Amino acid sequence: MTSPFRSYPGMVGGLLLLIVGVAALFGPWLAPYDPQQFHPQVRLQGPSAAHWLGTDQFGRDILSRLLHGAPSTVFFGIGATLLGVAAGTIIGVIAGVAGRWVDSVIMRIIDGFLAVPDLLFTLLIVTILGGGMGHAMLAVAVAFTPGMARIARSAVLSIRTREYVLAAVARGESSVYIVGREVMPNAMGPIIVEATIRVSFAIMIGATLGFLGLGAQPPSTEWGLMVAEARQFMFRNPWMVVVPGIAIALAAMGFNLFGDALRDSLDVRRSH
Amino acid sequence: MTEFTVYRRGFMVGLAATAGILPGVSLAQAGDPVRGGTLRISHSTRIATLNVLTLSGPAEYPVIDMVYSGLTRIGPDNTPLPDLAESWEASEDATSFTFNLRPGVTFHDGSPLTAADVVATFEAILDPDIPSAARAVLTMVERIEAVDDLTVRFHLSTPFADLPFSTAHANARILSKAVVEGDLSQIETTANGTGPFKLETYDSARIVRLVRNENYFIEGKPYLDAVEMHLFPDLAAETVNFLSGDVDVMLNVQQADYDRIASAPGVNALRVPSGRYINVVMRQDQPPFDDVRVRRALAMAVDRQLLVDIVLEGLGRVGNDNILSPEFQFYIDSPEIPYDPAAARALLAEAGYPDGIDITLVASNRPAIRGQVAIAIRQMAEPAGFRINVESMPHDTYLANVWMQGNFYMGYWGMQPTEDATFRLLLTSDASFQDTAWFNAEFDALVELGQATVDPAERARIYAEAQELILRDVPYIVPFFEDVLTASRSHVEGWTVQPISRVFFIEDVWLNRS
Amino acid sequence: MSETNNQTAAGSAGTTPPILEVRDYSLTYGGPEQGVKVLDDINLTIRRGETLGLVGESGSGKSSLAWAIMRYLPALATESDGAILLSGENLRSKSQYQMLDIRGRRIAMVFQDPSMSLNPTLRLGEQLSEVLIRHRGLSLQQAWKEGEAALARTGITRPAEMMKRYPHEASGGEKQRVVIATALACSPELIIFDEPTTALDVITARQILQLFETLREETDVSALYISHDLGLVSRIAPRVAVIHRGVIVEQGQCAEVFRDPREAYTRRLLAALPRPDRWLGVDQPATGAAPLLETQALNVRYGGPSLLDRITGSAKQAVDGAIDVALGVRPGELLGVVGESGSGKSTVAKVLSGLQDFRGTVRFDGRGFVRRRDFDRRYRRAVQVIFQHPDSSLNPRQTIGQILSRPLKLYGLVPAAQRPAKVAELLEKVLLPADYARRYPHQLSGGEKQRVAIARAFAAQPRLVICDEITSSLDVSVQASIARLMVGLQAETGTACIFITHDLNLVRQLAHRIAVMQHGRLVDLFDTPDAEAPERHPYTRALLEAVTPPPVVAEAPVDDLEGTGP
Amino acid sequence: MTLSYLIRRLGAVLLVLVIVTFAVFAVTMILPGNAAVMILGEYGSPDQVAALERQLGLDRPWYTQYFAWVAGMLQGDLGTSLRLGMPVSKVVGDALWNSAVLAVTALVGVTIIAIPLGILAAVRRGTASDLGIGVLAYVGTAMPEFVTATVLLVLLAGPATGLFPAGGYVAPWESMSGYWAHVALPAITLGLVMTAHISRQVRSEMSDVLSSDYIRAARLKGLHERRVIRRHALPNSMAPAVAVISLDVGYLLGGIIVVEEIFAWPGLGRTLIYALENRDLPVIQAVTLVLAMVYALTNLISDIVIALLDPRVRYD
Repeated sequence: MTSPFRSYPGMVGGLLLLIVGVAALFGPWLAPYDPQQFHPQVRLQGPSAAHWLGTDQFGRDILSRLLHGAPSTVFFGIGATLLGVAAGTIIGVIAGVAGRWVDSVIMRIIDGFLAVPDLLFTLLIVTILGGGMGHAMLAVAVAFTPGMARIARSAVLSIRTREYVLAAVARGESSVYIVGREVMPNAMGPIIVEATIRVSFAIMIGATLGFLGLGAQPPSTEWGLMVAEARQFMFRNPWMVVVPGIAIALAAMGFNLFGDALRDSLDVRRSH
Repeated sequence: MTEFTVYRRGFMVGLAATAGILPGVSLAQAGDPVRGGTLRISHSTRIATLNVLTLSGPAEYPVIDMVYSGLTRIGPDNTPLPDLAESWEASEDATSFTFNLRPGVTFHDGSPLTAADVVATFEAILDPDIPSAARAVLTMVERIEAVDDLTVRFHLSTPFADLPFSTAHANARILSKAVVEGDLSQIETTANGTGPFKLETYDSARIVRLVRNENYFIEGKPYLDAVEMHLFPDLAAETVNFLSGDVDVMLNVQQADYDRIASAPGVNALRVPSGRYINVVMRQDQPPFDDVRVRRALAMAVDRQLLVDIVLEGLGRVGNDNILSPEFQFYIDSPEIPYDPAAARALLAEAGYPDGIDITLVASNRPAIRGQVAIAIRQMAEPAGFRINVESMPHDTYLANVWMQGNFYMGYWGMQPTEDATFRLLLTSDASFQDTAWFNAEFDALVELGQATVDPAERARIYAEAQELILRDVPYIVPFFEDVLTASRSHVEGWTVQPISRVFFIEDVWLNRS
Repeated sequence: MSETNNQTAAGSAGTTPPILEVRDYSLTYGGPEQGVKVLDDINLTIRRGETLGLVGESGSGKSSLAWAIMRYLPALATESDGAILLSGENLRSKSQYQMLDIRGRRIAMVFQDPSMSLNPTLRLGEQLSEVLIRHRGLSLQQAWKEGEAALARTGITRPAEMMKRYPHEASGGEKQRVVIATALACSPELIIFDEPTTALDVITARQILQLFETLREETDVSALYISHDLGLVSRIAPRVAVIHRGVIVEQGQCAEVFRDPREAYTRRLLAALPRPDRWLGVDQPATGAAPLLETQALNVRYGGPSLLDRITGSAKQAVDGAIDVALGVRPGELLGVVGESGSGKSTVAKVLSGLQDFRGTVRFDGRGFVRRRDFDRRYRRAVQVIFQHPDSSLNPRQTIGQILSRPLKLYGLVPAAQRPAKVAELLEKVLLPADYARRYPHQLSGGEKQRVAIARAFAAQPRLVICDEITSSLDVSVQASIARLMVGLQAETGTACIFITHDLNLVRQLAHRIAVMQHGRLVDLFDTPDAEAPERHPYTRALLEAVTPPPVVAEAPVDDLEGTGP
Repeated sequence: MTLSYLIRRLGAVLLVLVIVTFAVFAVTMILPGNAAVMILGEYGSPDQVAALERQLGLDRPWYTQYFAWVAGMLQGDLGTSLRLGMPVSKVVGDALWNSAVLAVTALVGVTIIAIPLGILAAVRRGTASDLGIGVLAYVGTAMPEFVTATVLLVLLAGPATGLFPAGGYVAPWESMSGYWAHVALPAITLGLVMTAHISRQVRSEMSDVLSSDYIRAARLKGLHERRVIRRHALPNSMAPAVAVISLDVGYLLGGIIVVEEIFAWPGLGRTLIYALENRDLPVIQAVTLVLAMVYALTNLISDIVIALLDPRVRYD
């Protein structure tokens, strides 16, 4: 494995992640204003010295809202992915390790869920749960689970036939040891890669749910919601749409690029 | 480029039956109406049903207003006008009303309109097994009687002076007897009315197309050959589409877009003051709103002018917690409630909350204005000690979980035709949507009395007293009244909307292509 | 063919130039400064009708030379001065466009693995005839007919039918015949063979070699034959060049080079060649002893038609991995198991190491096992397995120390405190430095990894070790040292061993007895000295005939220098 | 491809559908609120809601509703939309048809554009065009549809340019020019992400193919690069491309939900959102089923196409 930062995609992705990460971790302290503070005199303004990225319909500072929205947006993506990856990995590993009918049954059910498009699945779940950030996160996690289970399973299956695993079986190792020490550490590569890329999907789905009114709710500063609220004013102050829109795209792109670079660096065949 | 603002108030309302042609409401009528053409109207909410008995969608009303007629119809001056009924008389005590039907009216399928159809329709409305929205304003009707083929008499259990308003209820349009007695579910998707237009295409996902009713009972009308209702679920897309000239009329304009649309070339933007309002629901059977001082404190912590300025973009009027707007005949001017967070804080302390209150305000996300007002109130009320956590949610979740159940949420109501209907909708103890737990026997008695009183002066006194009670107890915070906004291309003549947004007079609209 | 023998400066005397001459040629990958020099000052010559063998191990630069001749080099390759002359024309001065007319017409190439070098989605006929269309301007019909004829010449019995097949519908030998027919189609001046038999089974490889010899005689084509196998090259090429780390260390007539290798590297290569006449193994154990391990009527069946397949009549056949295999290993004995791929030899290994369900009985040390799950930890400790691929038999996330301590801990052999010392001891036994315990597998060479795998097996103090093709993915010189190491450990510990391989020459040096498997059956079992006895099974005889008897050479010093490579 | 394989695949599709129906029914049963509340909205008084519940049959116990639904399903009757009062088959059928028009347009456009782009990038690996396509691909995959759609609306449909209508639907058989004008923006929005994704995948597949031994062998036969690419490389990268496209159909089915909402396209996506908002159970069930079925069938078809493209692939 070479460092993923060696390649241009990795470098650009890493840089984007750094920016997004700083915003997510320190955004609220970097923000020049209270993100909810009204400034009725300067509504719907473009960038100015006082408000670097302009103001929204209530005269709230867009930069401050963007910075405050970074944690919820980014951690939404990461949280949803982590939950989905954890659940999916457990299911996939069980299927991959157990084999036989357990595998068949689990995979048939997984196939069933995979037949429902992600966004549709998320919508169904979020409607049951009733909207809101936490519920949306859970819904995205649930929607990710079958796909991750499939990936985890195939990672496990590809590792399971490696000779060092066969060696462990031949040695008479316990299943727990084989899964925990021989299979999982080596199967984690593709799972981590997939998870990194999926963070970008999660961010986009989260933003989309916000846009559809099912995700984050006002007065949250989540970026998708910012775009949704701004659409009404997009002709009066395009910055309101453009700024959070670009922020979402950059965050998603960062995870995407970095995930690809990570994959390339793990996969010797494609790293040349 | 032209902007019209229509202000009307205080017109005489009574039992006077004005026969004849409806007054033209167009303001910039240039020359004589010309026949022909198709009017394309865009709207952003779905026409989900044509069920005239239950529908309530903003875009559904114009459709049934074109397809169906009622006995009476609310006119632009907020008075009942003749529609299928040429004239009507009330008994002295206002317990019996006789409506004289227009002769020679036929349904779209060619069958003649008779008193039997009217009776069947109102009996269906009153049938508790048939969902119908108009029942709430007709509860006092005991019996409907077909005196002869063209005469219908309503017998009331209690005196009710506003019955011609009730018969003008948008959901009380006349169906044919055959339809009522047949499979009623067919009115969901088909329509056989007596209105100026006939239903041609109904595709709820896309377009509803209506064509001229050649046999409309007013000679020469309608002017248009056809009307198309185009659905645009995305507001931004709808605005763009209207501005690029692909439709003739934009049914509802958002406040945010109004200035831009009004200043666009070739566009007439229309702004009609209305009694449409946001109300902050505060349940009074539990703390903290069980104490009127808390409600008053919150009322003082709301900067109403700022709300009008930034949420309504100035397109509305400040409200002072009276749910009646100045359009109502018996409205009383209520004193202005100034924004005074310091006084509010003091009042809150006096009510036993010196450290302020933490509370969650729920707002449905539809329309967006609910959330916007909630967020603004959160900011305004903060210095007064109200630490409000705004919880916005999808409308369906709100309907299922909060509406009529929560203790602090944003309501949003359209204008009702009468004081009585307004009070009975929300405020009387047996109101249809009693969501405040404000039970006031004195108020109930006043409303009962007002309903039975015919003399306008007496009614004015009674309703004034009722309004005083509302202002005293602050069952709701009503921060503003929203103007109704619409827009048309400048070649559209006669397009207008009413404060209550239920009747449209599209038969008067014509296209000036010259 | 009338040229005079002009040993050194070909073409200088106005005679016909040699077909191929490479002169002072060097090649670097990467920049000229920090790049890796893959070819250094190469000089070689091939005359008309001549075959030159080019021998080297992996990474020696032998394939790079082939690419250089074909003018098919990656962008980051930097060439120094020097010339590559084809019939006197310098190919280095040709543009890539001009090379298009040379490739396939004047120089053709045959690759190692026909299943990789044939396009899986095109019919074999198209892949053959397109060369004729391209270079000889034939019409499609003409090319197709010509292609059939070319296939017939390569010994394909039904060429017309073969033309219509896709690569996956042909056997490995048939595919390689198609590739050879394609290479010969335009009567090129030179054919480069890049390990054309390595991916094939022994007997098929033998047939391909015979075909090569026949065709060479028929067409009088010149050939550069690249291989890692000195023995094989010695059989088909009169002259040989030995390449090591980009340098041709020795070049000359085969007989001379073999008889008197001048360079240490050549000597080492020669010494590494397995030759059946030189015994490496331990002494024959007592023949009368009861078998340590025995299989009775061992059967393994893979797959099979499902119920639905049977209903719909799908022809899905079960594959027999092993049929009624009865084997025995005596204590201290080394039993060789040979066979081609798919013969069932690895299936037997899997059964004995408890990785495969089976029917039948396995007896070990007086205990009987009839199901895979019967194999308990006691059995598993006593029977250890070493796999073919050193790259995948060590967990890449564990250090060598962790890997080696695991059996010690699992079987409770050594208390935790003494394990590091024991690991060091094990490493020493397999001739690796003790500080390798801290390394990860990817920091080791292939041979070193295989040593670790061997150490891991012996850490369990087993009574039987199953070696499943443990040398076949290693370079020749490394193979020999691994084999010697195994034998040394066996001598030291008295462990019995089942040594599975396809290399008959190697196994005859090591095994006391040899079992031959074909199509899942054990077809022959004999004491090694009886290998060439007339009563051998025909298949055994075919296998023996197929392997090249290595040339007789002087004894070379045995110095284990593998692992010091780049 | 054997009969047994086809039967098994169809069986799997059927099983998937059964699982989906169960899941959907369970899901819709847990949804808070019911259609009666949603239909009447804030003007629905309790007695009206009760009347409507009776009329819609929502007052029956859940198992009765369930068995009624299953029984209807088995007879091919999807029921009546609670909100729209029309047969579900009509509501969903119309929407499916409309969505198909959009999806097929987008898919065909994407296929025509993305595959050549990917191939170009792979063939010109490391050049400016490769970099350009790569950057485009990354930007494209990172833009949520609603952002793309908004930008397109502002740029191309706004009064400033007015090149396209801002929304609405015209079927190709009604007016071809109208159809093109209306389908352009939603199809571009949907297509952008897919073009990005597919071209990236095709590039990577094509790069693998181009670095394979048989391509090297073909080049060393002296074949012209054009023939190497067209005859040797392309067929081998097409099968993976088809697989990628069929996977992206899953994305497409999700993407239309947002795009249809923004561009007023009366398809399945909008029908679904509307049904969800109104707790219109029969419609939710039908739309989910249809989407799942389309997806499952797409995968089956893609497998068949792959088998046709690649002689090695045999299903049994």
